[in-house]
Amino acid sequence: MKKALSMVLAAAMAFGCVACGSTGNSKESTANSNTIKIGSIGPLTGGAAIYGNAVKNGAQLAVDEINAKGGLQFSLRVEDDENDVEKSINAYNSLKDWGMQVLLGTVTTQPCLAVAPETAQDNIFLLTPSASAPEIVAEDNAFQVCFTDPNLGTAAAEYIADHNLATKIAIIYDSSEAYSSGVHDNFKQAAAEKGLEVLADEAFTSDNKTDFSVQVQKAKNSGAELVFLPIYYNEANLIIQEMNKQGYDAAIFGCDGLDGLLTIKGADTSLFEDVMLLTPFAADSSDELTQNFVAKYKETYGDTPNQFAADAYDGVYAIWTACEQAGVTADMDASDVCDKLKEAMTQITLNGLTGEGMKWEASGEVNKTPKAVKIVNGAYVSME
Amino acid sequence: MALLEVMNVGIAFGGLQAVSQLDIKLEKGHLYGLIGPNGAGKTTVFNLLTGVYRPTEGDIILDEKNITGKSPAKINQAGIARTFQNIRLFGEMSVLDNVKIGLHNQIKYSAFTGIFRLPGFKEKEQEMDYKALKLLKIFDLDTVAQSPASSLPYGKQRKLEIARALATNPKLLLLDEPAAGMNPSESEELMNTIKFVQKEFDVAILLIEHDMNFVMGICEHIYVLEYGRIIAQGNGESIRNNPRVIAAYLGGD
Amino acid sequence: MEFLSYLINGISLGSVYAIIALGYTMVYGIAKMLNFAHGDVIMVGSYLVFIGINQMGIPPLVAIIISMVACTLLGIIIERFAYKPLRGASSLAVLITAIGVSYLLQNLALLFWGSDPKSFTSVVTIPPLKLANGQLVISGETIVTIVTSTVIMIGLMLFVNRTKVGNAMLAVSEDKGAAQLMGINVNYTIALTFAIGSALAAVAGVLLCSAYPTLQPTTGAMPGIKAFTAAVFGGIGSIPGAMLGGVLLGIIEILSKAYISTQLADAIVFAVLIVVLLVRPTGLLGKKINEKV
Amino acid sequence: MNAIKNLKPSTCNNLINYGMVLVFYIVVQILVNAGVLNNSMQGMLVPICTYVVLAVSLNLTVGILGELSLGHAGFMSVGAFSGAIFWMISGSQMSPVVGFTLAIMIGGIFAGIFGALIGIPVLRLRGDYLAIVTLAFGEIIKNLLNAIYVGWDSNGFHFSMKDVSALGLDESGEVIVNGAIGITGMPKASTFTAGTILVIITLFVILNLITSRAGRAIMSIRDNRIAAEATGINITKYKLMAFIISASFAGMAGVLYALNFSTLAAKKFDYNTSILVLVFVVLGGIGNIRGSIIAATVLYVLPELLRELQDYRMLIYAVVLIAMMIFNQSPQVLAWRSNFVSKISRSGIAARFIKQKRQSEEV
Repeated sequence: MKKALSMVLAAAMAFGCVACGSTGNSKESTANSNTIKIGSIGPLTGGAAIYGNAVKNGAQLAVDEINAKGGLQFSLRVEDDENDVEKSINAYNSLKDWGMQVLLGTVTTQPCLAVAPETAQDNIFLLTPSASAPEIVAEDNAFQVCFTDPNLGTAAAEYIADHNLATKIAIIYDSSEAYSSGVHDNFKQAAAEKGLEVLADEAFTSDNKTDFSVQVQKAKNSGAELVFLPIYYNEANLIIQEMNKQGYDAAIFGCDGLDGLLTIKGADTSLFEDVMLLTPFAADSSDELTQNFVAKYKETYGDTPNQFAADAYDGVYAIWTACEQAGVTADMDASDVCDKLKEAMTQITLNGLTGEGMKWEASGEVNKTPKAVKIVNGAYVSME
Repeated sequence: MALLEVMNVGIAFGGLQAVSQLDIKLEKGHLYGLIGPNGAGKTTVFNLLTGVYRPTEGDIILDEKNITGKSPAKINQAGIARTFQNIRLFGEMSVLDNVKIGLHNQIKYSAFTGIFRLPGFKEKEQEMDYKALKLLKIFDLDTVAQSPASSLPYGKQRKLEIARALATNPKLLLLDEPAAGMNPSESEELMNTIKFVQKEFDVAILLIEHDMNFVMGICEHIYVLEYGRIIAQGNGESIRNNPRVIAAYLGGD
Repeated sequence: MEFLSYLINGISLGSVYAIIALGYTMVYGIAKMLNFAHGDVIMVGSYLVFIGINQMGIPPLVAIIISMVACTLLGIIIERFAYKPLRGASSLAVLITAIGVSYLLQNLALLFWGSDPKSFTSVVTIPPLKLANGQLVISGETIVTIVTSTVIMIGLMLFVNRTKVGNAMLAVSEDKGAAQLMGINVNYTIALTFAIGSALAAVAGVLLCSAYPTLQPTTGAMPGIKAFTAAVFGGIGSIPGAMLGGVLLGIIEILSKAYISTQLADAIVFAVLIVVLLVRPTGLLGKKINEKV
Repeated sequence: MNAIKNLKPSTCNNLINYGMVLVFYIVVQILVNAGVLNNSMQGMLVPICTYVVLAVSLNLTVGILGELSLGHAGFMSVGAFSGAIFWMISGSQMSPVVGFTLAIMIGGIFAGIFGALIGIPVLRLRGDYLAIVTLAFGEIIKNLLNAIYVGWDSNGFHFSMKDVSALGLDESGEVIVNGAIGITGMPKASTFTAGTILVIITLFVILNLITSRAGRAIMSIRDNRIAAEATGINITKYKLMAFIISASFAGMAGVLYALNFSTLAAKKFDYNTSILVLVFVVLGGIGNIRGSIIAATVLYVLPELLRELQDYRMLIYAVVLIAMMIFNQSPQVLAWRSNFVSKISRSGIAARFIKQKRQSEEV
């Protein structure tokens, strides 16, 4: 028995070694001279895995569609970074070894802040689907598909003020998340300018994001009429349930991070009625592009896509459009591709899932306006 | 003035009075025995003398200095070294290093000197090695100086403990059952070694031992402990014939 | 009134910690190992209940029982293949292996069930208790969690102290070798401990996810650490200590969130733990260890 | 004379450790210059140095002092942040060598101070209780760093626990640490050469410590605390010494790590990182410094090599980790292994081989 056990273990170790050994082989087999290699980096495991996997799936759908068209061919490789700076740099280096010509990523903000300077140094084109800090696009090789945090925060405050949704406001945000605290800071500033009163400003951290009883109670006691949630939908779900439990009936306003609420498996969506959010993408939007995408996504991955998947899908199409525009071919090296793409990016217009007629500034920011939607009968309804 | 004076020392654990009214007087350079039936509190006396336990009453004076309530390390530095009933060696370290730890407070250099190998390091280390090996030789352990302490046979481990204790240059050496688990010939040999050590190092020795031949064989003065009290003291002959001692050992009253 | 309300929230959170800590302390008390994978067994148990109720439409109670059985089996399998070979090795080796098991369970869950968070539907149907004109609300989940953890605590204490098997466990925890000599099957006893601990994990998982209805492969990690802290707080190995530690930890966490800072709540909780251990080095109800010299 | 001869094995052992590091360094340099080493490997060089320093320094606490610490990442983060803040303010304007060296020293000193602050009260706890306190300490540090805002302007430092606007910086001011987002836009400074030098310094200090008077005192506490006390060892002093040295090297490793990336956030320094380093120490062999070096290198590279497995990567890593623990630590497997080895050596070919070897040695 002891021997048998040891053999099993030895076999497991051997498998590990074989796995290592296989690295070299498959690298060569993926090398194909007439495809452009798009690398992507995001958390595929760990606490933030949902975002990385959505990007992976969304991007893969777009790549498959483009490849089916004939013409310019893409091959996509997504590496895991566990939402960690160090692993993200490792993933980036690994993609460089693979021969990556364009980087679609990284998915999360913190790693992207570290990877972006590397790409600038290597002159590799970077288009992040979802990392939203403005510092990411500081260099001219970097572009974003999503909104930047200041944009969203300001837009949210203005929308609330201009449409007289409320004047007494409570904020609950994730202070350990760059996206959330970025939107929060800008919202607060804009709210002050617009004469909105922030009565409660409560933070939580990524280590302590299951119990929201205190934050909700403080918001409730402050008498705020509207709770602003610049956070992701999973925590929002918990907060909304807690509000319901405490019988706190305030309006809820969020940003694109809330998109996905309706897709949470097992959630009681009746609680999400009247939640308002600023989002560029709505999975049940009626336009043909979105419906096609959602149907395909569901068919392939058995899931409703969220905004990350949509951003990634648009990202791949943006790269494709820019490549066509600039006449990029697969035999160019990454640096040449980058030079061509960064010029072409500012010239293209993209009708994507996350915006009609998207254009990019030379600064790297995308020019699109967030749409305000409200959840009515379990579906998004445009507010204006 | 005696080397060690224990005056009216007692200790209670919760409600249990383990040792009480302990009076012991040890003179420089002599050999003493501490005997008594199992559970009489002999090891507790050692623990009191070496600071493992803090006495709840009384005073312990070593060489005119009051050491009552001092930490074990301080008491060792003041001049009391001991061995343990259940051997406590530094098992993963070599035999030589065990003794060198005993020399820790005898030959000193700073950690800084050690890390950067400053002048003095080499001489001090060599001095330590020399002294340690000399000690090991007395106990016939110099041939195994580099082996891990835990690999030694039982008898040698006991000897190594004594060597380590001696290395701290004590005025008083406490030996807790040094001959436990030894056969008569080993026991005999150890007896001779202890006598030799006592003369060579001019150290007072107090030992706990169950082997009466051993105790009677080397101890000049014997204390008998029962229920945490000294019930008799004197030379071997007087103890052997003391009716209270006989009663204590035979269990009669 | 506000304070009372926070206090109730604290007890509610604390009772969830307590029920996880009971499993921790049980395994530590008997097998003398820190089972860092306990939080992940909780996660697996919760997924099983979620799938049972939401995807297969099984009645909640049946789903919970199935999940308990499955977790028990899982606990036995983990013990058999990962921990038992290391019996006799250093406790650190076992600790690292437990961490390996924790990674393994998380990544298996990721593969099987995906990374998207599930919203757990509370299995509790008891209506919330409203006091003082509805200003104080005690949720049904809180009531059920407190009652369940108290029942489990008492049950475990009776089991360990009053039954033959329980006494065998105590014997094993004191001295494995001696227990073996007394005719106790040590391997069986330790496996049984894991079985019980894992069954408790399934219950804890259901209650955790009913109170805080979200479910991801990493759901068990942080509550696991907190519950471990709670168990140490109360004196690890002590069954009532785990309960006390859990509840106190929950109260401290909520009160520091409410009156000091929501961001620094964890820091405060851990700081209190350090202070408690400095004053009472073996936790609130832990046994004092006297080394024999 | 005899004594000096006897000392040799440990000196020899130490030389092997340094040699191993130097050979690795030289081989890597040759490969880099020949253009053979891929980006992925090159990118891992500085982190490998970081983790080697971390593992070796943690081994001082766990293996040599014999106390379990689960908060090593906490000391690492103290060093990382203090070094990086210095680097942001003035270090990067100095000459690279001076600025970097100062940053490393500052990181080491601050981490050492924290080591003393935490060590003085808690080192009287033992075993699992000490472990949980170090874990708690690591979490506290992370939590505080997550909520701290640091700015710098003509008036000097500004701190806040609230947000950036509470810093009240004047026009010349810049935000250095922005709460949970941490430090961004940092000029990178760490190189493999610097990392290797730090590894060698760490080895030098820790190996020399172990083979000196103080090191023996530390090990005696591990082997038998009560006997050490009875032999006159000042337990508190030497426990604290080991703990502080361990912490300050963790701090230096933190600086090396921080300056290898352009951003630095507190999130990285959670108990997972502490445990990762502990895994290196345990798998390399508790108290075995060379084992720590090798385990840190191999286990750091392993998950990167497993990238090819995509979704199964971390799963396989977990299985390999468990398997390696059992293979290296299980009493039964160890017995089976030694049995197996002796069986082989008893079999004909091996026996002949050994005989031949012996003969050739005799000649």
